[in-house]
Amino acid sequence: MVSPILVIALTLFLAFSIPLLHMLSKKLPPFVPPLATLINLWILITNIKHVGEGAMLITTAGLKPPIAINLAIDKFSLLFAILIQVIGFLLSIYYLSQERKDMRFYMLFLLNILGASGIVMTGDLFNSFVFLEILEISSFGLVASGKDKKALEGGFKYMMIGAIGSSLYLLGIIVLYLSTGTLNMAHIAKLMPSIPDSVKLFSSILFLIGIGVEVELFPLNAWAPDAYQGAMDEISTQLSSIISKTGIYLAARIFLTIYGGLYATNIIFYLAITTFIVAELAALMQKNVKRMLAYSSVGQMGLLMLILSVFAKRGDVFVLTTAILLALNHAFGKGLLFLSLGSLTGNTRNYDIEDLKGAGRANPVLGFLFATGVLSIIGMPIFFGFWSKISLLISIMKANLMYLLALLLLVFLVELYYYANVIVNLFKGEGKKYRIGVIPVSVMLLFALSLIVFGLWPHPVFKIAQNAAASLMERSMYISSILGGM
Amino acid sequence: MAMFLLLLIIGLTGLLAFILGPIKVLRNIISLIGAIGGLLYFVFKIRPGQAYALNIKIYNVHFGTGMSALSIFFGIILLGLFLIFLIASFHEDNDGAYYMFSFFSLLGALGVLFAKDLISFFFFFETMSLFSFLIVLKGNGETSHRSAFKYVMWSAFGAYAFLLGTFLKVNYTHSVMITDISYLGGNIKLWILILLLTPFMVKTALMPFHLWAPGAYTDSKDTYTVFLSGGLSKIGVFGYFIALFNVFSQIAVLYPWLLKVFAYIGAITASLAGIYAFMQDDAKKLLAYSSISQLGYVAVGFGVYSHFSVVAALFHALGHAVFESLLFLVVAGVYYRTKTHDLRKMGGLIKKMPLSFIGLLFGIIATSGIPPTIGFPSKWLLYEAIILKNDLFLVSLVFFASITAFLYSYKLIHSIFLGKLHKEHEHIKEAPFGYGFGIVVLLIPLFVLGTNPGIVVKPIDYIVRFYLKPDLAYNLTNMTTPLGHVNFPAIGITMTLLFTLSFIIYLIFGKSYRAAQEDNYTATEWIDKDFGLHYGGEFYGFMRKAFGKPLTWSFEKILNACLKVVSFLGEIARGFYMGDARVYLFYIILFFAIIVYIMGGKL
Amino acid sequence: MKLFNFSQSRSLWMMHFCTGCGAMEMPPTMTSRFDMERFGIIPMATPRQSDLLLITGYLTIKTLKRVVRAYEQMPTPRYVLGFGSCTINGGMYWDSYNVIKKLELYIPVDIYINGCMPRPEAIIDAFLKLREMIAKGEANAWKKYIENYEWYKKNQSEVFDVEKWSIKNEK
Amino acid sequence: MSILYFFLYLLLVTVIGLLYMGVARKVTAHIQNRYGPPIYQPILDVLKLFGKRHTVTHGVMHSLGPVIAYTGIASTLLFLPLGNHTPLLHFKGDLFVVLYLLVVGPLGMALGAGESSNPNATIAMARALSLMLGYEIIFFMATLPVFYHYHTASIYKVIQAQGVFPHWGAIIFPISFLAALFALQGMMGEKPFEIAIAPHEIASGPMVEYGGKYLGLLQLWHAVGIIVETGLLVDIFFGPQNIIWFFIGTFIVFYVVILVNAVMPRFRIEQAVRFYWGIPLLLAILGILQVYIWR
Repeated sequence: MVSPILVIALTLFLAFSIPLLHMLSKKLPPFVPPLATLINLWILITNIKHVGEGAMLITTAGLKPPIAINLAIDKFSLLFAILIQVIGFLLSIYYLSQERKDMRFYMLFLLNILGASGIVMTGDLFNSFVFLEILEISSFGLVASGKDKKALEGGFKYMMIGAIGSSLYLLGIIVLYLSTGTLNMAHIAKLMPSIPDSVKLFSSILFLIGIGVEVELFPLNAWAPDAYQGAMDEISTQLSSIISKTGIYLAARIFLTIYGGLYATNIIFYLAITTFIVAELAALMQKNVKRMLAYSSVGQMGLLMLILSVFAKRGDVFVLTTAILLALNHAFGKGLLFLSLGSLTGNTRNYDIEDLKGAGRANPVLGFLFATGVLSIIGMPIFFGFWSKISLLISIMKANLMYLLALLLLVFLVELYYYANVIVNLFKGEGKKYRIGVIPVSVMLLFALSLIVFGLWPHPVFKIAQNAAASLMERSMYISSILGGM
Repeated sequence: MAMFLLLLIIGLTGLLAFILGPIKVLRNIISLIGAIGGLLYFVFKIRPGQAYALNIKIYNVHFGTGMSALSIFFGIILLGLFLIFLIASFHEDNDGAYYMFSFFSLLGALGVLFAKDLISFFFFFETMSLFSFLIVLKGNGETSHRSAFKYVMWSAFGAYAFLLGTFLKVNYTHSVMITDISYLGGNIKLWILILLLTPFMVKTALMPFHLWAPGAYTDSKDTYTVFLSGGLSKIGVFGYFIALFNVFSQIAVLYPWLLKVFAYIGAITASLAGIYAFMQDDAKKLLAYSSISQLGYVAVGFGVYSHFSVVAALFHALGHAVFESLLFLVVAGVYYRTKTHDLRKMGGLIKKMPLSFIGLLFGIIATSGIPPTIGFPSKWLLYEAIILKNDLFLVSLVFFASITAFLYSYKLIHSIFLGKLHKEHEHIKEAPFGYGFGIVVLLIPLFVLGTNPGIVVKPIDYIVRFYLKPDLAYNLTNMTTPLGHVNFPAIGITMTLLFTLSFIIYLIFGKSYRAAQEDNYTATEWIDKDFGLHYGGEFYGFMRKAFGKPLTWSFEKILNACLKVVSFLGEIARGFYMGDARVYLFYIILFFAIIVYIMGGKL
Repeated sequence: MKLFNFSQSRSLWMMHFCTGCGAMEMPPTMTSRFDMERFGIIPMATPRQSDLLLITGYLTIKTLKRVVRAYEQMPTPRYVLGFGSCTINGGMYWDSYNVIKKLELYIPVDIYINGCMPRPEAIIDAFLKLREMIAKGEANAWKKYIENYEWYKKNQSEVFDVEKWSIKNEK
Repeated sequence: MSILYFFLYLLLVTVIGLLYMGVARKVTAHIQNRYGPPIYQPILDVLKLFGKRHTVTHGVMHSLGPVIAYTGIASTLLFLPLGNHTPLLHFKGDLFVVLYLLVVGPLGMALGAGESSNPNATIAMARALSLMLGYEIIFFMATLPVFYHYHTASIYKVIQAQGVFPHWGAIIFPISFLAALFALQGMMGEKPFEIAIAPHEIASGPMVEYGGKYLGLLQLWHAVGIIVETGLLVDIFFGPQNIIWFFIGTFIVFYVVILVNAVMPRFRIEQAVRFYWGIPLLLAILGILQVYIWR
């Protein structure tokens, strides 16, 4: 067994070794991220069988919780950690084929992965804030690393709002710490019944805003379209596939594990619905495909939050499973969309829908990839998205929210409208042909194939998601496995 | 298991066809083997009452033919038409993906036939819609993207309505299987029924839901239209049957008015689509409207809801599969040679493409419902059924629709085959083998079933008898209803005899010689050889004056108004994200303030 | 054969090619005063249905082309009735440069009516004469046209472009 | 034996039909203050047309058109009882068979006329078919109450069910009968619904390229058509008649039609269609309402 703490340590080490390697040879830095993520992946996979019912505890400095800094990994976090490494690995492979960037870019990238993995693995609330800061700051850098003004603008907006969000998050931690005297998640969770209601409520509102920025909830998500649009395509992938998923993880962990249910559930519920509808409507009128995808991303995140709040209303392992399925579908589908969109525009950063005309017909492989992403996101059968969407609807039906079901179906129609418009546009008339390398295509094909294969045979993914959901649901198990018999 | 294997065969063949895409010969052979194998497997292995459940963790996908022999009835239509489409499509310039998509759409359609639970029904229905959408998208028309877009939107509209209905049903009955819901209390069962019916109304293009059909039929590749119109629309018919009989068996008792509405929608669709059809100048568009019109009869048959009206509806569905495919196939063959669908640019092709002409001739005869072809028995049954249901206005409307059939049929055959041959078509040949094969094959059931409808009425009756009290007496050649009686071969034999007689009269008198193309009575004026004598454009132009306004009515206008509202909402939503960083900060502060205000009491 | 001739004689469908002033005399012939329908003679709209080509008055070169064309479009047996002096010798247009003088040179004529103008009585009389001829099988001008096709064509080609105007049917 | 009977029957009806046409011409002539041709004139015309030596054809369909037309109308005749007199086939098909067989004739002629690449013919066919949109539906709706009332679709049973004079369909359903008369005028293509033929405008329309034996066959078609169309009306509205009275009945109906024909001008096509969708349609609907109320 290799300790998962190495994931963090190694990534950190490799990230800071990049400048040194850069001195040795200018060709080396691009190869560091794939190496790091691959090793991480290996470490995590070897740990799969060690993660049992509750959470696996990894302590540092030989101290036991609730005092020390520690990692607490259950199946839910492991799933997200693996997801992050997989997508990180694929993306870093993708970077190999791109023109070489400044070495600081690779550093930021690795730090980003580090932050994300840290968040999903840590068992300490303050630690999670530290990792969140690492994640956010590196993301600002990554978003702003694009070549044009838009990137800077997006990065700036993201930073402004992200900073406020994380400070409110910190405030929430402080409030909890004041009333419990501990920062260990499991411990706080255990002490939760003893905290006065007003403190609970206040801290949960602070967390809601802090995390709400990250998961792009309705009034807090104004940065998202600009950041997605401004960032380079791969960074957009990272935003939608890694960073926002981390936000979802955080939301689930804090609200479900620590609070044992959503406080202000109704607010989140309605906010999530509003997020979804507003984002889809905004996407409907969008002529810029990338911004459209950004809005759609926001909408999907709204859907995820919606399903979490539905779970909070009526606990059912199936609903959580659905949330995970949705997250997976969105991570792969949207990632694929951003990547292939970049190639379809020939990396010209001109995303106007009119200029994409015929691009899919001229580049059938890219067209296929983009179409796969779209079809999976809108939940067409034989793609993985179908199962996640069906599960979503089943969950909502189980929660007996038939009007919501009808509303969602209506909005799905809107979603289909703009997506179908793009698809149709891609395949009409004659477009420009672009040359793309083998590596990017194979990376994208991996994304696409995973969507199709698991669409045709969703059994294994269901199983994994179900296990992860079960472990997230077993709050007492989590607490007892961390704190022992305390 | 057999059903699952069949789907697997079809799917794998599609995949192979895609992989072998560049090697044309091999690809064609593989797909042919797959299609023929599928048909044979279907005929020999699939039996009523088989069932199979496929477990994918959360759902069990239930396959089965237990519903009735209906699945088998439609399955044979689908696979047969697919084979015909496939053979003809080899003449077109298609890539591997095209074949994969078409195989997958077939797979979806077959899956729908086999599905026993509503979610797998939806799964396969969506699969079918998706891949037929992709094929329409690959079509050769200038506007194929627009049509494909409409197609997918309408399909999705229907599918989502179906999904909502499904979940309502599951919510109230706690069963995902296709089971009866008529015992449910309240009006919820009505909503479920209507929602479940929506996709089939879309698929068969009933009037408010028909807007996708003309475009999709026109702009998909010619040979695929054969399958799309003849084959896939049958899924809609199948769906009606399932929804009306398996899901809601008590409809005639509980909501007779709904049936009436349904029947009238069908009749109005048949009439209006007929009128639109004869105003078209594009061969495929004309046929598309004709297809819509013909499927209107099917809806009428279901709406009348008596034993032999349903028999008529199913028989007409079969007939539609035969003659509409025949018509589309002929037009496809003509397009293959002339590269046009425009009725104004063709004419006189009878001299060059006699087999196609024969195909089209009998196709339109069947479409118009003239005996002794396959179009007649169903229409006859339908009329009698409606009169027995005491609805004389409905029967008049249906009759009106069948008159419009004469109009568009004649326009079609005249503009393509009769009249003056165009100069640029002087050297074209008969349509190649694939088309000819399909035409000949389709002509067989056209006549055999037209004179011996008992062959098919027997299995249909066996299906329908289970649900409705039988009051139709029939054998191979005769049918008797409480109103009347027909001996189908008698009509055929009489006509043949009298034709022989008239032909003899024609032969014994006088000689005739062949007039040259330009030898016409033109008020004795000399005309140039290339002079456009062909009367193709504005064929029923004067009807614009007679009908006036109704021809300009369109459901599309209502739809556009709805879209405007949605876009307005979209503009508002987009406006939210148009600020700069300060505005966004303001949002957060405002949000914080509001939440604290709302929650303030609890703090 | 005889039956056919008889019925042909009793049922003459006429195409009146009204080129000149003679057309004026046709309405009274058709309507209640003289009523030619009682002899089975009715005007027809197209040469395909007609048995009798009635040419009233002078023929310019321009109209001659059309007359020949109409004549050739009629099914056989077909009959031609020259109406008025102009068809016989040009009548009052005897010295006109663009009026043909003798119709006979271009298409075979079964019977002429002299006069300028001939009265309806004369027309009816001609009809009856023609009727007798047909019944007896004497009105065979149409055969002449087939037999002497070359000769007629030659004559026609002297006044207009036969190549362009003639109909090339597969006989 | 029965085949021989068929032929004789056909011949008889054809000849009677031709005589009707002669009468029509005679009557029209008398209305116009002329003598008119002898009544047997159409027979002479047909004989003459068959006697033509050389006729032009424009192709196979052009030749077969009249053949199909005659086939269609003759088949219809064999399914139509003439009053009490019944042809062998009348019980093998009912009203709908007759209605659909009636269309074969126009269709055959349309196909033939179409092939002649003469725009006049095609325009005429377009008009004829459009006119069908007017009269067919009226005729159908006008006959429906009768069939509905007696609860059968068999023409023979309807005839028998009506009974003697005061129980005739025409007397029980006067409104429908009137509507049917309107429809018949268009069905027979007489003025004011003569737009499809319109000799002065489009050179006799569908027949523009037909001469000789083709036109002869078309004349026969027309002759049988007269009997079938008027006979249908007589059967449905005039109750059981023996064959003599049947023909008298058809003659009376036909006489009305030609009287109207003789004094009427012509509608334009859209006027004709619109006309049918006015008063006649209203009458037909009233007729249906009558039977609804009555039952």
